[in-house]
Amino acid sequence: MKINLKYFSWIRVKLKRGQDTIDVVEKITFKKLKPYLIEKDVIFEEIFEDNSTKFFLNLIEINDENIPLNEGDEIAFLPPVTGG
Amino acid sequence: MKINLKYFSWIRVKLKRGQDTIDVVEKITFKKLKPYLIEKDVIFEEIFEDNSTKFFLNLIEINDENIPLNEGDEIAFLPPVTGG
Amino acid sequence: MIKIISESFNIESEFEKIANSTSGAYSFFLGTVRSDIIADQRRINGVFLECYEDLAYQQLSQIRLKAIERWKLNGCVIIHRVGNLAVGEKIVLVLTSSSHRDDAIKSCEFIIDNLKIDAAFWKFNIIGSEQIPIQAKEKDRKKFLTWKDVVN
Amino acid sequence: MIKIISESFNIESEFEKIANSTSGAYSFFLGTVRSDIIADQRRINGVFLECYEDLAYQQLSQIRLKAIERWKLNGCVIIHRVGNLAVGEKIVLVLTSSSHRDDAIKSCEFIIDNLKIDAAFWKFNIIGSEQIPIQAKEKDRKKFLTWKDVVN
Repeated sequence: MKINLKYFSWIRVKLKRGQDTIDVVEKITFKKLKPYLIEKDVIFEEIFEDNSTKFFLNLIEINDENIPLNEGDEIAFLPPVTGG
Repeated sequence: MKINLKYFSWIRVKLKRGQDTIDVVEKITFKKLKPYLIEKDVIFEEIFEDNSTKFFLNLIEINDENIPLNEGDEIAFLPPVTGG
Repeated sequence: MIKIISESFNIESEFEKIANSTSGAYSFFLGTVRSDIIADQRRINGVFLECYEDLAYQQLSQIRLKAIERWKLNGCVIIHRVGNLAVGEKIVLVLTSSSHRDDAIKSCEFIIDNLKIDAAFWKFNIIGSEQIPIQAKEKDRKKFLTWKDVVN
Repeated sequence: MIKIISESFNIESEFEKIANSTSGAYSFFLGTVRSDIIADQRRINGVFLECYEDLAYQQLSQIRLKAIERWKLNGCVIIHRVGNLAVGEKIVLVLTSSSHRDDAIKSCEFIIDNLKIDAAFWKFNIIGSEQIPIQAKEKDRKKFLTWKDVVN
């Protein structure tokens, strides 16, 4: 199934792109998605190590990493905001 | 000598005028001016009885009523302000 | 800049006059004539603003300088209108600018709070052709006292 | 009303849109791009504003509704710009209106404080053609905590 990843701020700059659409196994959890992404690109290791980053699934903050993902889901990688 | 009186808010409304120029004896004090004004117009009795009113002599608040007045002085009668 | 005027003003234009690229924060307070004021059981037609101009300029200058010093403002505008004002019209504008948000916001609030109790303006409700003096509010005096530890 | 836009806006026009004669008090906060920001020992050419729009609209709507309820506002506008902004340009406008001065002023301050830490915008200093992410400020987070007894 396909899910969409959106990157913001330094994560976007570091990855040199604002989004990815990736193909993953059905019902993969966010927890299991992490090593999958690190394996594809080691930059994700640094991203997941920064504990100021928040992750949103379809506009709702992920609090439980065991949440299973579904086709078409959007996961956003959000460093601390700096607008205003 | 001549001094100028300026009236504001309800005092102006009550007196039906915004100012007076009056002729008084040299070096009269503000304290002595009061009975002089009351004698001329009894409305001043009510005005001087309201202790929320402030009196300014040449833009400076009168704290000591024994201050002597001089030719051309301007005394303003100021009820509590309500601008803004 | 302090202005006591009878004509209206444009908020954007007042901003442009003090806009400066060392200021990142601008705070504005605008007071207007409300329609829902009842006096003598009747809706007002508008308000009349009376002013002792010589004194008001002096008082507003002092308030403005106090705010500029206390909060390191880059710009500070106070505009107060006088005369007859219809319902909905602008009465007063306070505009402050600073490098930092908190300085702009706090100084703007201080200035309008101080103006309310210390500047020689008097407001009257207009009912028919009559001017009815508005009573000073104890609330405004109490609010201003909360600044005594912040500004001296 | 919430707007996330790349073009600029006019403060007077935004006021006119919510001007209503039951409101006597309007408070505005405007944030602009400062020129005196130094990044990598060089003056910035401007800033770039990035936004996760779907989320930002949702967050700003929540902040706005919270303020409207808490302070009984008649009107509330939040405008945030996105994209490349030159030095001096407007970034953000918060405008609140109420019957009473304190409600307009406090709600406006609350909204900008909340927006600073809870809305999906990211600012970058532009040096040459490079975007350098600005660090979130601990000061903003601390300031927002002061609202916890006022708004829940």
